[in-house]
Amino acid sequence: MFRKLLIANRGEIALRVICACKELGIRTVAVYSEADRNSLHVRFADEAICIGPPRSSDSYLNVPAVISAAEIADVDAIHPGYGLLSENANFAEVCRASNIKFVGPPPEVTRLMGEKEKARQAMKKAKVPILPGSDGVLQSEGEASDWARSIGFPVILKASAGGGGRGMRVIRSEQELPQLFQAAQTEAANAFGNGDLYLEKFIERPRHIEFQVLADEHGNVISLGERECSIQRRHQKLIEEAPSLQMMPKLREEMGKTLRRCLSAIGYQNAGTVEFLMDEDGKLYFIEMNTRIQVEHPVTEAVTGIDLVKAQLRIACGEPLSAILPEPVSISGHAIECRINAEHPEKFTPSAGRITAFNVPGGNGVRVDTAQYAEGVVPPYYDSLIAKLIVHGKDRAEAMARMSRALEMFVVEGIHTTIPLHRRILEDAEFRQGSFDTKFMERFLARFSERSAERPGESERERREQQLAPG
Amino acid sequence: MFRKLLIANRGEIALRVICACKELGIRTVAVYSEADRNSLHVRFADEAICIGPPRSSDSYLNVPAVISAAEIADVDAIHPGYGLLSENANFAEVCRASNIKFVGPPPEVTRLMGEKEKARQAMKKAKVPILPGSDGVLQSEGEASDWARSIGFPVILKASAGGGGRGMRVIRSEQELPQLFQAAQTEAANAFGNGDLYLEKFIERPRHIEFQVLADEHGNVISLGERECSIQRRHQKLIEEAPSLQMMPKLREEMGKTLRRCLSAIGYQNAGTVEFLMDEDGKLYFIEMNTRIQVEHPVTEAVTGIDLVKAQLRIACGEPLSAILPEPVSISGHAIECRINAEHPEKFTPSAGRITAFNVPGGNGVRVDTAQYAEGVVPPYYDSLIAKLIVHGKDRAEAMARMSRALEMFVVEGIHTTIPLHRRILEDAEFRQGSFDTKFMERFLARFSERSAERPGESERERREQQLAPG
Amino acid sequence: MTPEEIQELKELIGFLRENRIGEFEFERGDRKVRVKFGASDEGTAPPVDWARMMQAFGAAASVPHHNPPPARASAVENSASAAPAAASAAAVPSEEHTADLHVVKSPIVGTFYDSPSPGAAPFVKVGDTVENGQVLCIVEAMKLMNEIESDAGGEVVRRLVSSGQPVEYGQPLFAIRLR
Amino acid sequence: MTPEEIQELKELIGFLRENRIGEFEFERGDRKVRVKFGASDEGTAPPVDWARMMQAFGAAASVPHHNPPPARASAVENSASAAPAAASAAAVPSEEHTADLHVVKSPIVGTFYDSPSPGAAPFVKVGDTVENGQVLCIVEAMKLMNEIESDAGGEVVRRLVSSGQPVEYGQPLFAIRLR
Repeated sequence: MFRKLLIANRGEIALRVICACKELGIRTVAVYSEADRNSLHVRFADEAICIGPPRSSDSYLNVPAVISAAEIADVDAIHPGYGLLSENANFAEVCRASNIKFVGPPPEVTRLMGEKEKARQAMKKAKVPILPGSDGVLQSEGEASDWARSIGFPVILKASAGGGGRGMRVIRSEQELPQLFQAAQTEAANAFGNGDLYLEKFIERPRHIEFQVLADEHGNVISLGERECSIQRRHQKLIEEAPSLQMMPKLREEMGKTLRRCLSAIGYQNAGTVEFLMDEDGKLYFIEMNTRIQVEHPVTEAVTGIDLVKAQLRIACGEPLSAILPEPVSISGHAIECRINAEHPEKFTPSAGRITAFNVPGGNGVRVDTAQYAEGVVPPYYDSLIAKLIVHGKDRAEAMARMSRALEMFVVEGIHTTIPLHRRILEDAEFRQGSFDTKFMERFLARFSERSAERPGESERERREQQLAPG
Repeated sequence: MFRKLLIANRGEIALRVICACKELGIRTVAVYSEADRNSLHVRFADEAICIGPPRSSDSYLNVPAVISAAEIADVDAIHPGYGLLSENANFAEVCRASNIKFVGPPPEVTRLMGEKEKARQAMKKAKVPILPGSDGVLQSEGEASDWARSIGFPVILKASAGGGGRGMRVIRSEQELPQLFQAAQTEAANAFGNGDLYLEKFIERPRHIEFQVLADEHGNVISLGERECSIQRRHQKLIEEAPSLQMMPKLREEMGKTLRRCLSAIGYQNAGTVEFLMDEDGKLYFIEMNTRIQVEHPVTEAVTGIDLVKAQLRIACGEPLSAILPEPVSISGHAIECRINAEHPEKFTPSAGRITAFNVPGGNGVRVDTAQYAEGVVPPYYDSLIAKLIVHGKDRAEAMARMSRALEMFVVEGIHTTIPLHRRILEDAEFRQGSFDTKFMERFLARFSERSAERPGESERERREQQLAPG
Repeated sequence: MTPEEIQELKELIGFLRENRIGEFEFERGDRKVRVKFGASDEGTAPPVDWARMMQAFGAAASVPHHNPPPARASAVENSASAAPAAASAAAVPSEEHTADLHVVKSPIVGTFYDSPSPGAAPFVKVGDTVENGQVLCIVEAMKLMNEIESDAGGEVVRRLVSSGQPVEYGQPLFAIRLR
Repeated sequence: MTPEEIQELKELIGFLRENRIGEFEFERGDRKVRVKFGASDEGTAPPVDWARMMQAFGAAASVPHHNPPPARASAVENSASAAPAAASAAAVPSEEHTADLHVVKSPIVGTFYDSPSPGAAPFVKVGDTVENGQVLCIVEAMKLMNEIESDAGGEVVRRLVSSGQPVEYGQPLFAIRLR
């Protein structure tokens, strides 16, 4: 096992890696910006090195500073966490050149997966289903019609140069096509000076489903099942679950085999997440791969009993999967994670500042991953995630009940958090029923503003309750 | 399910019951003494009623006050927690008379199990192994010899009137018996004015092993396996584990069947714990039964995935075990619990006072049950348990590593706690090896004072470290 | 607050006023002082009414354990019907001069009744003069009617709970102006 | 508040008034003071002597981010060999008059060298007078030798790290008495 490891990250994930290292007997080196001097990752690491001023670009994203810290601390390995340098292939290359083990896939694989179209083609080649669409620009309405027929309606036309919805048209039948093609082309030409269009399968109510994989350095790959991440706002996940209610054991097993074959062929190593859209019929379409540990990895840990960060470290040390996971993987119970952000629960404005009271929930089936504490400070320079609240229950009903009571017992004062938002989502009938999709939050927030308009006192009372709550 | 329940307890177990109730949708009523006005069980219950001044005898043990609170709050049921009124059969009877469901066995069963000799005979009748011994007072040296031969050496002679070791003799062979019998008789007569002796099997290095059982109100009983509770100081458990390294699956299964038969015959209901001594050959001998939830129930919850307090409530509502535990019980991984007491870690003197910083560990596989918080007060009136730290890992090695890092990350300032003691126990070779017995703490503390004498600076440094640790 | 603290506070406030401080906060450990003066009064400073100020500061201090912790307030709010009105402590007449008021508290948990039987005249009414040891009310607990006697003599100036209402241990029942 | 504290406070407020401060906050450890003066009392505003004020209040405030949190102290203690001596900030000569001392800090993480090559004479010695922009030392990072220039002119009164020692970002390297 590594003797000493540097964590090139901050916040809860830095502390998460420190916990894993402590359990494996690895000495830890934290790096920190001047804004994080009193952070818990600095507090609990064996050593800590200040690498720059508060701004990420001058500290956590400053490759020479991080590498230099690794060199003066004389570490064997660097764990990049998520975000920051975790998917930066150049950083992984510098680590390699500096003879420091980067805990993650080789830079070549990270680079491949970072180029979306190349990644799509690599997946397609390995028979992983991708969202069907035209091969590049449509030359004519007739070609659009051919593609649409082969893919099946509905399809969506998109402007090659586009964005922001302009030049986009959903086409639900053959008859609509000629007219909508013309309209989209004209709109695209007007908006972007370029009328080029392409076409893709359109999913009305997609779910975001992702598979957690582990790959050792000997060509062995295993899938640890899926996570349901459809509860998002502006592509930011808010709540994640495992398993997905929509996933049949047969499909899970098939996908496991497919991913195993595909990632083995690509030469994938370490932990990774393969993201899919699921259509209304339960079919999956590859979107992209994240070549790092994810924020939401604890829900998979809860239902499989596997410590993913420890697995990452053991893989990076060269251990084979057969040693790390001697027993067959099985999914037991249901887990839910709520991301507690330092944000206003209705306006979503970031809420940096000093935390005056911080009381985390505990008890049966409750896990909290956080680097915050009473009198801790949420600096304005970084992302707003301050804690992850994860619950595990024998089924989704128990997990939801547990999450509700844990949210109720999670007291944060001094800043705004998304706790009240999560409490309302957990009470929402559509969420409870489980038949949601990535458009859920739009509908939920619309419902909420309607309700607030009807009962203007309520959100005020909730806000007051939150403020009143003592430590 | 119950509509509303009163928790006749305080501290972490009161909060534990509140959590279970919240998850089951039961409204909760806390009762509290004037010393506990700012306690978290008061904070998180739906209602709270002050029932008396700080002293337990005037508040938590005051049956009329508790019942009166239950009546004015109009509850369906009372959960007694552990300690306090939990094994008070009279209280259970008053509950019944007041038409309030007592969450526990019927008073008759509690009363039977409360009378140790009757309990022993009931168990013996049901073929549960009890510690073999003479039936009452030995009439002669010859009778002693007969009993000793039938039980097998070593045996121990004890003074019927005795205590404090006087009149006690361990006899390891037939030859020793005549001389030691005379010596014991003389000593007992001198010490107590009564030379009556009785004889029991002597276990040199006993382990304390207990079985968790659940019984519904329809005659069904199930055993959820054992807990290892040999790490005790003066009969106070400090660390508990599940499963026991000494328990073979075959014995566990046999004991499960025996207990099932026995407790069904007795008419046992709700959760209970059957305590045994285990001898060097792995044989078990019944000591006593606790007719309530135990402090250490979370280790069983961790390895079985069963929520014992929720099971208690469902049983008390009349649900059959088949509905509560639809799947076969299986033991997975290993769990350890450390009892964090507000005590000096070396002198064991109670340390009441205001907690100035309280940072609980989190992350994968860590559970904390506590009713304490930063700025909370540990009153001097009650027991010193302020938190239970429970970890779960895939095996004992992972659980120990996890416990060590969790203890390291558990920060309590303002009072003394047993955290430093637990850290040292976790580092102890005998503990790590797992081949200990109920005499472990004596040996450990002796080793520790020797080491301290050799390196006088060490405990000072540890103390200083504890004080330095920030929140 | 102790008399010394009050003296300190007087000096502090005088000093702050002299210097025309608008707001002042001081914190050390668990002690906090925050002072904010009212809208500018140019000119002469009228003497501070200390008694009034003490009341403002110290309603809490006089019966500290009857201030429910913040959360209890909401708990009670959520369950106004059945819970004993722990919050009713707030009903202690803070606007009156509390210095010579004695509060009779419930020695047991139960249900408060103001008269010996339904329809009967109440034991005491506001305005009555009562003796030490005189029965003021009944608190029923476990079907037993417990007569609650006054532990002071004086004029009943306030009854703090209504008949039939549940009361907890230590809950204020009557305010009596001592003779 | 203790009498000493009240005296201090009086002086502080006098000082704030003199300098026509509108609002003032100070915090150190568990002590906090916040003062906000009332609406403008006319008159001219003399310039604030901030340097004096900072000295009065804040040895800590002058290089606040070099105070390691308590835990770091022990972490460093546990790993004295390899960790950059974050605690060495404590070595800044607090007993001297720090007001006219300027601390040159490391702008990068790396290894400190006092001379251009092993065995060569150091760039500067204690007692030397240096110019703004003069090279003081080298910090090696990722095999690159980075010359660190003085950002002030004056006399070198202290070198705060030894050659070959790892340094972190912002770590004090030299104390210079300003001319």
